[in-house]
Amino acid sequence: MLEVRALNCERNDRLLFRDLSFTLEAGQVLQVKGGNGSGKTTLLRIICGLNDSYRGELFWHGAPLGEQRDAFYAGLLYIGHRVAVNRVLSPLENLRWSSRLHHPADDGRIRGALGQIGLAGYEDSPCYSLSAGQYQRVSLARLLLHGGDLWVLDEPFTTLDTRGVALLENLVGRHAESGGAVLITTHHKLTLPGLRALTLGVAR
Amino acid sequence: MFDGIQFNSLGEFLAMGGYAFNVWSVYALFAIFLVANLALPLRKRRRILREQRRRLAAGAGREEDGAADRAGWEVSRQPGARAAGWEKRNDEAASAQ
Amino acid sequence: MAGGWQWFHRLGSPKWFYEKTTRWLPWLWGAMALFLTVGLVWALLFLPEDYQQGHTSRILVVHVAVAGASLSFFPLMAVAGTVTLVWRMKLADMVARNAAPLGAWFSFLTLATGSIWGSVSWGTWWEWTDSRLVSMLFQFFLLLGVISLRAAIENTETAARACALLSIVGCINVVVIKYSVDWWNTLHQPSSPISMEVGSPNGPEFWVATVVMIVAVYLFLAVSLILATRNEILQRESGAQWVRELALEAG
Amino acid sequence: MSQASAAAAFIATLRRDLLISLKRRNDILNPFMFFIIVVSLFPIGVSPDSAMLRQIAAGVIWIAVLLASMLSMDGLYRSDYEDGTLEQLLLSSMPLYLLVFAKNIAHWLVSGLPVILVSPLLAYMLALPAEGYLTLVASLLLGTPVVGMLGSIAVALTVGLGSRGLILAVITVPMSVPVLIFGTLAVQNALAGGLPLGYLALLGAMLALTICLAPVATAAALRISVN
Repeated sequence: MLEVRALNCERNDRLLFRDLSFTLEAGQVLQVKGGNGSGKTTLLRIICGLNDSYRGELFWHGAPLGEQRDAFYAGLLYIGHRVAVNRVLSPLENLRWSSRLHHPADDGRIRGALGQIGLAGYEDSPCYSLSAGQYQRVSLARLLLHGGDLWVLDEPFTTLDTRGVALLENLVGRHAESGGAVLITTHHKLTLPGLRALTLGVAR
Repeated sequence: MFDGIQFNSLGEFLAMGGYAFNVWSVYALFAIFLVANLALPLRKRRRILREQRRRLAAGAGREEDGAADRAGWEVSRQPGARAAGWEKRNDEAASAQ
Repeated sequence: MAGGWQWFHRLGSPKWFYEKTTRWLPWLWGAMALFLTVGLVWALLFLPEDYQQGHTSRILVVHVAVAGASLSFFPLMAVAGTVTLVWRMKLADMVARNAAPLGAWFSFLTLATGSIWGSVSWGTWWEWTDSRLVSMLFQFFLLLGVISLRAAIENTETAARACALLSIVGCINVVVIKYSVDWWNTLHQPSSPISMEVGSPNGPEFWVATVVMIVAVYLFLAVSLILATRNEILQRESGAQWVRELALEAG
Repeated sequence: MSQASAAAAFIATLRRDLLISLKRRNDILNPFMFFIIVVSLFPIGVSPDSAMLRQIAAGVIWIAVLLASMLSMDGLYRSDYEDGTLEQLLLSSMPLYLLVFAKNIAHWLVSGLPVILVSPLLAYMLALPAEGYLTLVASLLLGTPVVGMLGSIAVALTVGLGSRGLILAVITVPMSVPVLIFGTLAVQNALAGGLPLGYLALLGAMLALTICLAPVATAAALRISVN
């Protein structure tokens, strides 16, 4: 599905990774590991096209990614560590908007997804009144709503409680099983079938 | 060729027909402008090269070390992952709602 | 990513530029010195007294030359900006980065000399009804905007692209400002008793002197910009082997 | 699952931004109050003489509009940048041009339109003759979106900066000069008894040009800033 070939990235004159190559096929989960500053987030942002100070090639379904941005974005679901949830809007209003950018969903489905993610009863309260974990869960509801073949998740576990962690791990597992692919950065120990790990910042 | 000169004396030249201040201030500004924008880059160049030499003398090649050696990476398969690990958690999460 | 353009990148590599300009610079210096000397001597000594403006026409030789060169900065920065945005050429940004302050100096000098000339011809140091000075003032402001944007962004590459975009927008804007100020000006015809019939001295001698001065100023622009760009190259490429060797040689 | 359409994304973005503005009323109200206060300073600072005020009325209102829009624009993309919404905008398969344009329209509706609606009242207080009202409002209707969209480029360029200071104003104000010129000329022309259609047409042309180009530049600027 996604192939990364000979990726080089420099930040502030420091080489983050050299000749990084890997592939991510349907049904696979790849956990990106590495210490702080090893370039995990940078790698994810490069793949998503949010950062273009790199050398190397990216392929999406076998063809160069740069030539089919729209198709790639239609199949991409990215949750950065800034989770794109507006604080003055309610979870429902946030998801109404973001689903229009991906796969339109009616209010019933959105409420259903919010219930599934553990936010039943909070659909209409402004997001600033939610706890940090609940706030993060709003973004996780997008995983249920927006479809997308490739999930790119940057530190999605940071503020979640154990139940939230289990829920997300479950979502990731199910997505892989149904033919999706997941690229995830976390320090959390994942227990998933066929999990692979990419460790950055290894001494050569 | 000096026939073409428009002034009969140095004093006349400096007086500029009564517009000495205007004419000479423009030419003075122009001269300062030219000299400044040529001299300052040249001075900066000398400073840059001097700093570069000092840096080289202080620690020849030290920048090279440490810059690239943590740019490695490895892909590994995690054997420890249980096959149905996530399914069980699914039930837990659902019952916890 | 853009494999087909690699020759272009090589062409625009800082090292290539540095080596080429090392060869060009003596010639440019020489030409600049020649034209500047001829232009200055001509303008100060040989230019006949204008029948209307007397010796103040000598001011105009400098003013017109500097003003003409000032107008080339936004187009220059817009072209460099396009190259930066499309081809990611570092060299283009190094030129653009140094062009902005130099352009601001040029604009300022244009305003200053224009104002000094105006103090004789118009009887006032600043005249809003002269549309050229007014548009130059706004070009000056826009250049200051580019400079302050550059200063505000820490990341070199982000700053390069942001300033590139602003230069392109600014270039379009300068043209629109120029025409709208001209228009505005025609509607605010002088109502004061000061004669605005300025015109430029029309003698052929004046124009020959001015053309020589224009060439001199453009050569100066080139030399100054090249010197500043070479400094930029030395700073940004300070880790490269050829810069180290150069530093040692120069010492 | 139905496919998302560009039109739906456009409308959803417009609605979202309007909703946010509605919930953060102070962000709209403060620039609006600033506008009124600035205008009311002129009679005190310049002269209360209505003959004098009449001459400067159009210019005063236009300048106050420019200043107020600088103030309201500052937050245009800030919260979106901080909470990661901008990243989602860039990663959408929808044309970024449309999404940016939707945000610009929403911003104009909440910051430009109220100012325009209240401008006749302020024009009256500045003793602008009645012939000028219609032209003033028309020129503001055509000119303020241009100012807003030009400002949007500058905001997008500076959105990631910690210390923005007055950089936004330094960049945007000179760029707004043509709009100021034709806006005030139109009113003066109307006061002189002319039919200022020519100036309004020029403002309209500027608006058309800005609609075509400014969101493209803003989109590019957002990509640069998020990078």
